[in-house]
Amino acid sequence: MYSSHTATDREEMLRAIGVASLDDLLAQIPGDLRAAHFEWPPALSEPELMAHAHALAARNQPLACFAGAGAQDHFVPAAVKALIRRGEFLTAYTPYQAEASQGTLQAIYEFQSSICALYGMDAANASLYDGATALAEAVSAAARITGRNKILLPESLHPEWREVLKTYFGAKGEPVLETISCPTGRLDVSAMEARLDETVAAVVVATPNFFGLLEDAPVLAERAHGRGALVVAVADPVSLGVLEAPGHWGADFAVGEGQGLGNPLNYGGPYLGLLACRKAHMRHIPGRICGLTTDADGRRGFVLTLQAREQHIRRERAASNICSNEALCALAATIHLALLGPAGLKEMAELCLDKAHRLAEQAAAVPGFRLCFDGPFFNEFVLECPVPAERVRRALLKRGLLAGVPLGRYVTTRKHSLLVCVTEQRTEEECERFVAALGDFAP
Amino acid sequence: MYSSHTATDREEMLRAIGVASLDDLLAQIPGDLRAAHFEWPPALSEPELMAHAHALAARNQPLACFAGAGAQDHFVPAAVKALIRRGEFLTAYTPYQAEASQGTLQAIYEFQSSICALYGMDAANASLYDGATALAEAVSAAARITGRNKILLPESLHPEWREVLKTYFGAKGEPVLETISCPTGRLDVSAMEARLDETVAAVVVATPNFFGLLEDAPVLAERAHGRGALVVAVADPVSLGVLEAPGHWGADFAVGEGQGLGNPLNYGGPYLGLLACRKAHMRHIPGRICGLTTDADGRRGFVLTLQAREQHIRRERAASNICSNEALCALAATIHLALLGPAGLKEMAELCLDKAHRLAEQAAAVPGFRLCFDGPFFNEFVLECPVPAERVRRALLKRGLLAGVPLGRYVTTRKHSLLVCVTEQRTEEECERFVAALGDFAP
Amino acid sequence: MTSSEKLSIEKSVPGRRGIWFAKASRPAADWLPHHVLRRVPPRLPEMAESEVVRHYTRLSQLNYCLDTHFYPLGSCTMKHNPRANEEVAALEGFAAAHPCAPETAVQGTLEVLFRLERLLCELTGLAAFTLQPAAGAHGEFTGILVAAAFHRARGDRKRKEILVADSSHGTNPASAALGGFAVRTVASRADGRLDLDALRMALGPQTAMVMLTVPNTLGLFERQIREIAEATHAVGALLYMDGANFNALMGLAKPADFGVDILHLNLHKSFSTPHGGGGPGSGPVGVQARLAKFLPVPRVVEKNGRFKLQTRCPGSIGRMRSFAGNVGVILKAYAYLRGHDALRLRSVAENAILNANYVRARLKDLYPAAVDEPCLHECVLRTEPEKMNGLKTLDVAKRLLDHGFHAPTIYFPLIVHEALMIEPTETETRETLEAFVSALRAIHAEALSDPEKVKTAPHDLPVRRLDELAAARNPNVAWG
Amino acid sequence: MTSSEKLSIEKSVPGRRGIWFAKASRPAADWLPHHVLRRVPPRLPEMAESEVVRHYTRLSQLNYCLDTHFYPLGSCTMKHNPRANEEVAALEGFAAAHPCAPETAVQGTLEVLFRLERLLCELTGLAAFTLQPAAGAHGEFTGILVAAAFHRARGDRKRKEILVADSSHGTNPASAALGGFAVRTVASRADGRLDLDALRMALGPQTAMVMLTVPNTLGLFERQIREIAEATHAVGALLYMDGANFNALMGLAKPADFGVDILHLNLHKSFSTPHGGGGPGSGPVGVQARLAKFLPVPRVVEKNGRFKLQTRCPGSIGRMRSFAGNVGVILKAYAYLRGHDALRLRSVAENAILNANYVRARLKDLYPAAVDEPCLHECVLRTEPEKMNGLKTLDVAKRLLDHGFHAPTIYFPLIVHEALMIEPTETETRETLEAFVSALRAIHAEALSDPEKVKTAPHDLPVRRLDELAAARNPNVAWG
Ligand SMILES: Cc1ncc(COP(=O)(O)O)c(C=O)c1O
Ligand SMILES: Cc1ncc(COP(=O)(O)O)c(C=O)c1O
Repeated sequence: MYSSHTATDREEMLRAIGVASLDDLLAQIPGDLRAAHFEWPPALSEPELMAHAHALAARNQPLACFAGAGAQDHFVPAAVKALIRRGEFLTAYTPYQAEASQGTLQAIYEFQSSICALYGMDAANASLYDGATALAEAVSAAARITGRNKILLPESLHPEWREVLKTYFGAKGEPVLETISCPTGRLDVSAMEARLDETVAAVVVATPNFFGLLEDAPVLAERAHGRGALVVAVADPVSLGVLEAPGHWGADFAVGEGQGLGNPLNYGGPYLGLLACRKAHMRHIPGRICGLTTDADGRRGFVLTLQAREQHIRRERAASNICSNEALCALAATIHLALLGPAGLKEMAELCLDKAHRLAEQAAAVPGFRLCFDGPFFNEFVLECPVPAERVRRALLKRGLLAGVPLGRYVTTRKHSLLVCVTEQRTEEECERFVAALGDFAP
Repeated sequence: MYSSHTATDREEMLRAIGVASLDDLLAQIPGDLRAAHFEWPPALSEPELMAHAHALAARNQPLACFAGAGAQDHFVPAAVKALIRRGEFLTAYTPYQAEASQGTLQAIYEFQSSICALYGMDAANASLYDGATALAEAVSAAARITGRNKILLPESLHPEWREVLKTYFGAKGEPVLETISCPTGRLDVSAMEARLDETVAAVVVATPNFFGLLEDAPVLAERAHGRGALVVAVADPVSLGVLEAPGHWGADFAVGEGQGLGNPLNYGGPYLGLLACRKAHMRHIPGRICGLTTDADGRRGFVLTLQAREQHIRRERAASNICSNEALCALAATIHLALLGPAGLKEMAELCLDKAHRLAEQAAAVPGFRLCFDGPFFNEFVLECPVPAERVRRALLKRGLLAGVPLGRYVTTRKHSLLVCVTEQRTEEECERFVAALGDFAP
Repeated sequence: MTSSEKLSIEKSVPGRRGIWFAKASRPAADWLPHHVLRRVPPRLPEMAESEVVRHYTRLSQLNYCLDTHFYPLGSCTMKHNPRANEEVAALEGFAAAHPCAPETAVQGTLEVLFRLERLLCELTGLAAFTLQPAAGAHGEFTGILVAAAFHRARGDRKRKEILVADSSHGTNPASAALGGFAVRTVASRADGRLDLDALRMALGPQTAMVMLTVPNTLGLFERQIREIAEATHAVGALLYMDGANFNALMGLAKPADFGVDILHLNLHKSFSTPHGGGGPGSGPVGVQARLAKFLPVPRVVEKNGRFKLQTRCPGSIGRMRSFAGNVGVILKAYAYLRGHDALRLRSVAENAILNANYVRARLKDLYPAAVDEPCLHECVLRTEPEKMNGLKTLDVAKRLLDHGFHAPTIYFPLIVHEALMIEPTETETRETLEAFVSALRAIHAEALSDPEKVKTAPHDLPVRRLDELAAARNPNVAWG
Repeated sequence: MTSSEKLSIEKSVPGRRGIWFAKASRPAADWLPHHVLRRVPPRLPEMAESEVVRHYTRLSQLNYCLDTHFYPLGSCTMKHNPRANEEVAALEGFAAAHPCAPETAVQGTLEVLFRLERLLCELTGLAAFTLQPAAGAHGEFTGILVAAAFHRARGDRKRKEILVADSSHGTNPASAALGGFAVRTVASRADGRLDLDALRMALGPQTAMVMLTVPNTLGLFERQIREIAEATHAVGALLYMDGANFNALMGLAKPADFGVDILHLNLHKSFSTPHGGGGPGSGPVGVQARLAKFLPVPRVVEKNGRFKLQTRCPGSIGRMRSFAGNVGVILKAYAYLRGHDALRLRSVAENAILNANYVRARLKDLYPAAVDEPCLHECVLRTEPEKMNGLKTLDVAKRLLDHGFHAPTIYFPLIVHEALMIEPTETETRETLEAFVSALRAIHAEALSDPEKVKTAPHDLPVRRLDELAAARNPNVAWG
């Protein structure tokens, strides 16, 4: 039972309030606005509920996951799960009363610091909804900062993220989004330069990009800066265990999907929007930010800060409308990064890289299959299949493998392309099964 | 990594200790007693370990459990699991420093109180290893208290518990165990009276007994007392939601297997030995006992008490050798009982009772099957099968049902008897499947 | 027993490790060109697992939380988070599902999404729901884009304005602005309700939507909501209901009956999913039938007992985020709702209302109510500095922490001076409420007898009052 | 932030419920005769789930624990409990297995039992292990019954005596007595080791077994263990090793090589399973080949990759408890061991020894070591009341709590006056040890500057010193 009142409680409380019945308290809701009837299933007791939930969960097929495309099957250490489910973290609200929330606040500070360290940036916020909305916020900040109105989006950006940006800015009509096509799977420097003019607020550079490929980021950044545009990097935080940090190759903002840091796949959410930037832009980013300060006795403490950017102070003039964010997912990432340290993160990233490259080699060696694109990649690659990728996926599903994401889902001309992702979780045996299953399609 | 020292740590610490190498610290272990080689598998990283564990766990077959015999598949509420895994409970030691352990101590006090309430007794300890060893301890206390040397054990007691008592007292040769046969499945009053003499320290009365049947406990207790013997009750705590408490029908000691209160089956352990008694016997029971007291400021607090009974004070003259017990399982039971309250426990017990009786009726209606014994029972019953019970179990296993425990395992003459248990967890559908499967054996 | 804790990075010792992995067969340099490789490793803490566990366990203990403290935060509905919900959401079958898995492989999850949408439709009377929004504000933004699409679809491009109440939550105007709308604020009357005349004045052909919070942030029902809806519809605008306070209406009323066109709910409030120190949340949006086609993609649909995700929905505003929503949160809300029947649902609202009125009745002599009439799920009281030695709401709030209670929401809604906004929720017992009342009464007495004590509170927490100005002036937001 | 908490029963309100079930089709009275039904319901608390969660969460916060505090309890090996272990043991496949399930249905669990036995054999050099004992003392009792069975099997019925060291843990003599043996205590020498001459004097045809703790409770290795074994075996007795301190030998030495016949290990100490506030534990017993047949039933056996439980084992002492053992604990120890290779195992012992010696070296000027030589996994120091204004070990221990450390084990082993028995374990960092050292040094200084402060400690805990005498004099052990 979730409500705790007994009939006696209710009576005595009504008496203390000085009304005869609960209806007296409801008087302000006009009678004709009350609902007489709800079509509702019988209440399940907790044992029944758990049985029901188990039955539903069992209708999901357990699969060895070779799918990525913005959500990756990374290992979540037991300590992460154990710590984030502590009631003191799980059931606290946003730390409005700082003195009673130092635990949450310090953890946010550590989160911001870890994200800055990863991305090579100076400031980060306490999290946003997910990678896609984080990109929308960053792009929007870039437009505000530069006073310019155009955003260049490479085709090599996750197509659904581009869709989210379209949704976010479509109604308002600004900033204007311009897509640069990437026939080689990567953003071509001259193709970008051709679009760079003084109306461009920012260029988005995703690396690894949607196809898993690494962009020529330093050059792209240099050229964009040359025309006064800001550079918004999109980067998988796990990849930064081996890849150069956006802050080090010249990005002004960096965003990413943080799910892979300690958060399960959960069919798409809750995930973790990461956003970091250079110091100069700190007052333009959205969302909660935790800052270090001192208390009345001079002791160190933490508070939510720079609130003048936020909706509860600035209302329609706020930097964003965000209020609740993904704090607990951010905490999971913080704890995971503390467990990993630089060496663990590198080890994890190297495993992803290594396993992906080995599988790519083996898969491309199966007659009829080849890699779609040239160029360095991290742990995702596009496999060109001799048959529609959807068929390959279906066949592998029967063997307990989620083979990847068919790109026909996003681009009608890419029906034979399969986006494959390999994380540290995939075993030798699973990879072998994958390759063996491809053999069935060899001509 | 579980050890935290780096190479630098080790060097600097050795320097602080004033030795040149770790070997200097090991000098006291003669070189020829050191082991040069261990045949050991490679270390598994946490992801590999979890994969290994998942693979092993998957080799256990998921089954709808109709087996009891001292371990029952009761529902464990989510709140119980969430609370007992809190580090503050999970990773604390026995509360030797009371001031730093008030949480554990108060929880033990609440446990003792709840167990007393359930069994209708005045005192209880902080838990023993399991029901069987709790019985051994109670019987042993009874012998000490009465100065008598014989224990009467009905055949209707769990045969494995009887075996444990034999092991416990066999080497020492006392107290002497005498088994009373129970051809009707219940302890016959006159059969007991026939054995009652002035050497009998205690009569054990299990109700519900091993066959699920309820004994004529008040009468048995009255007769035993009449001859100066103590009565040690064995009772499933869940059954006490509907059945009269041992303390109310005259038992002097009550023991039970507490697993069903918030603890999973775990293939047999850790379980929870319950032991409660009347006030007069409090100083004779083994194990930790928590008592209420006050601190230097007169505030209420809790301590381990009556320690003069225990091994660390009394050594070879202690009431028992027990030291570590089953504290966390006791905490699970405490929390579960707080969630249940008297009404919830009754509801749960009534469900067990009701479902068991319905299944018994239906099973006994299948041609060839019948109930082995007459008489009232709680949630276990013995089903007499037209074929060896082992065959019935094997057939139902194929349908995902653990049909029960074939009694041939314990008594060679009972090869056709199947001990069936039904808890609140078994669904209508599972019971129907059970009955339908029996149909295959109808002549 | 803990009072402060070093930063993780301050505990870092080079070479320590909390987790390790099997070695890769080849190092990164074997697979990638040198110039893409990271030169300087990120400055992350190096700690053993034991230290990480101890660090975050101790940090957690520096928090108040619902599991330890009454948390009467107005507008936040900090109700008990049933533990079964957590277990449901953590089931491996749900947690391991990849969002791009084919529908055949995730029927269990899709069924939950579908069923929860239907339950929310029934609860609100609306025709269709999307579970995609990640929080309340995200839901508002979604609703605003739906409204924009609706008007656009009718070729009506002049509706550039959204009206919000002056008592509204800050996310309402912020979301409207994000959608490209001009925001116009409509005043409330002295009785805390929207001024219908003022609204009528403000409404016009430029009005795209009116955003109303029901019950509003004073815990009061907009009695004239039918009239508001009519006036709004009369000018061709839509009526949006901020349903973050839905706890007060659960099982009692269906907003569709009020004339509401679009609404969002906060699963992390009214539907018992935990707040996690700031999230994740989930802010489903429901709409009347004529607006359903504008809802974001993907949409969950059912056909012959099989569930599918539809991504090609003509008219849809598009994607609001990646994938289908905060499924982990959605599962918890679904579990919560299935633990209720219609009667229990209604008692959620009833007991929430009872509790708020109880607190109000027991305190209003010392802390007058902003509006003197029974409230619904929360009450807004005021601190009167002139009767409390000049002490303000902030002081009372901080002192409450010493008394073992989380403070209520303060200084909101903006239209109430020195507001103390108290939402007890239905899961608190009378004993807790009474203890809270006693604490607030005791603080009132302390204000007279020992104002300094109150002014300098908190005293018994890990830190004393923190310097927020200094934090904002010289922001230190990362260890660098 | 919590300082005390009412009892659950004091929070009880009639009619409240924390969990409910579907209704039974018929009430109990329909199935059972009236006289067996319970008349008075048990006096259990009636609380909502929210209250239960809050109650036990708050209670938990009144505890020190390993996850928050350094816990240098000598003889208890409070090492970090890796969280992966917990996850392994909680896997549904393991947790849901019924102990009477047929072996075909529980191959996974049986394989773990089998493999852990093999690993323990390799670690100790012994031939066979039983995992049945529920704790260390239970293991001792098992070993003693094995010894009794061994002598009995040879027709040797005169061995009525077991010899234990005066420094032994109380469970040793208690277990021996439980097995029906007379207990004779053998003195230790000034260097903390068993007096071999005294042992020789005590040994005789009446000796069934010698029980030795290795390393002993002073943290010292019995250098003459080979001689002890020889002398013991020479009179036909067996040598038992209390292996609760096995952490010091992990991966370093195999007790079988010492001449040990029977030994128990404490999984809840050396093998990192958590202590749970007092249990559950697990105390596997290993024996030399000639004793294997006496081990309790059931035994796990393997044949062609299939695992079985054997219950009919001629010679076995029988059953020590119901079912196969504390499987939930066993799983955690198995997980722990599989995280190590031989090198890592050895570093467990090495770092444990390093840490103990570090503490010893840094403190022995103020708290002299009971024996002045390097120790193994723990060190026993002494408080010198005469140099500390008369303050005793108890005072120092209580004051340590104020300094944020759990106290060491005190007044044990019994042969050391004012003993402070410190076992840091290998999972503590140097920084933690150093902080602990500083605290003990500071207390020494406080003893001189402000003895009253130390004598009346603790001051900063939920309660001050508790009256143990009153508790024992008028026991109140249940709310009644
Ligand atoms: C009335 C009201 N509307 C909207 C919101 C915004 O919801 P969220 O924080 O989930 O974005 C809140 C939450 O604080 C609220 O109280
Ligand atoms: C040396 C020694 N032997 C035996 C034991 C008894 O172990 P248990 O508490 O598991 O029964 C202990 C535990 O305290 C011990 O330290």
